[in-house]
Amino acid sequence: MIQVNYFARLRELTGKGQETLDRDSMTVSELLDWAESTYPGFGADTIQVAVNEEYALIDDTIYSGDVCAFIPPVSGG
Amino acid sequence: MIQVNYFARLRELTGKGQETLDRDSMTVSELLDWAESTYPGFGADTIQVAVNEEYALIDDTIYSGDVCAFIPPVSGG
Amino acid sequence: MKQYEIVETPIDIQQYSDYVLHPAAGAVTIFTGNVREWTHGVKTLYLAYEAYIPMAEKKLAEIGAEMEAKWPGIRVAIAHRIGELQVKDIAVVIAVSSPHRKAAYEANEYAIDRIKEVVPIWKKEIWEDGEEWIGAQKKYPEKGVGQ
Amino acid sequence: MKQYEIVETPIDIQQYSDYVLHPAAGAVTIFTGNVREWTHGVKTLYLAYEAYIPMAEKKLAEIGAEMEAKWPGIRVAIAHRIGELQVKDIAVVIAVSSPHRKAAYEANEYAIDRIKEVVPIWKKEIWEDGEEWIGAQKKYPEKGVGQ
Repeated sequence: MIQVNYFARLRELTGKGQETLDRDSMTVSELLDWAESTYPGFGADTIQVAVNEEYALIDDTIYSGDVCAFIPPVSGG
Repeated sequence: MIQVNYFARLRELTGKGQETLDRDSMTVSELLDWAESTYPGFGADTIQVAVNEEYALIDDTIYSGDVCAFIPPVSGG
Repeated sequence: MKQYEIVETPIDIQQYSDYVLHPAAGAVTIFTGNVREWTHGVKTLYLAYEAYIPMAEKKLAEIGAEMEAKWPGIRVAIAHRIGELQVKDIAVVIAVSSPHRKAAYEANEYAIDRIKEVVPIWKKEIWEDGEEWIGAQKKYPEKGVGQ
Repeated sequence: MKQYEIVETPIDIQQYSDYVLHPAAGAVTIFTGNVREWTHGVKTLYLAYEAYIPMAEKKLAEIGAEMEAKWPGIRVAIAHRIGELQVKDIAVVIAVSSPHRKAAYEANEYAIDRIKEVVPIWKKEIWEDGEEWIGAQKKYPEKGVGQ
């Protein structure tokens, strides 16, 4: 199981704060493709993925038990 | 009468905070020369003079009624 | 308080200043980012901030570590508030102490620049006639240029 | 409090921050200069500050006016404490607000540089084995290059 978290615009778009995917492993790229096809308007090409609270690269692999988060463009400060 | 004020090292050197000079007018340069000869170790060449709370130039004239201050190198902040 | 924290209540700058001050510090700089009433000609009613809290606090601590490496001898504390903020409220405070002032200014400005780049915090502007999540669009970073 | 003032009691940074903050300000920078325990390897017991008070307050206000001319839209407040100050005490506080942060940093740093140049305030360091009035020696400025 891979946990994914949604924030800000994505939390409102998906209507949820988090969910779990029943996968053993997938790449960051695959996760973004899944999100884009599951949630029209997700805007995957503007979003970064954090895996276990660290920014991941597009080819990194995510494993069951990892906690992921979709990070839309940040605007703190 | 010209009033002169002493601060910091100069206040300690002269042993006074202020005094008055019985003059109708004098230049800043003359005032510094007077101080140097009156108070050995005054160090007039490192000191600026303020006239009526504004830095004066070395050739400026001071008149009776003006309030002067000797300004040793500042060290605020 | 924690040295690097996300908070949900009003920010008191004094405690962050106190935190970084010590006998070898000759200078303290404090930056606060405050809610502005007008942005690009549109009147803000209030802002809503949201964070991925554990990662945000971790990233704030990483920024602090970057700063201490670049400017040895400084001490840092950073807090960002989330939730609904009204005009004039403090969204972020950065406190930096240093033996000498130059590093305190430079490190402080570095911190706010980095916060705006990498800390997972989001701001929604709420106006009289609408609202929008703010954030500069950008492409996924290539390998090796990750943040 | 006054916008530009010499004070004889401990400085509370909050009131200067409050003074400069307003609904169009998105950023506030606060600088404090604090008494350091060690300077050039010598342990400071305490500092004694003295000012030519009316001229010092006038010069602080002039510095504020210079800043507002260079960085339109900022608001400024400056206070300097005199008398005996202990290690960690605040000697000077500079608060600057600005619509955007860059000006708030730049103007604040400009202020402390100018204070150290032109404001008639003097610092005496008192150590265990002596004391000295501090101040960089310099020659009388030539006509036209006055401060």
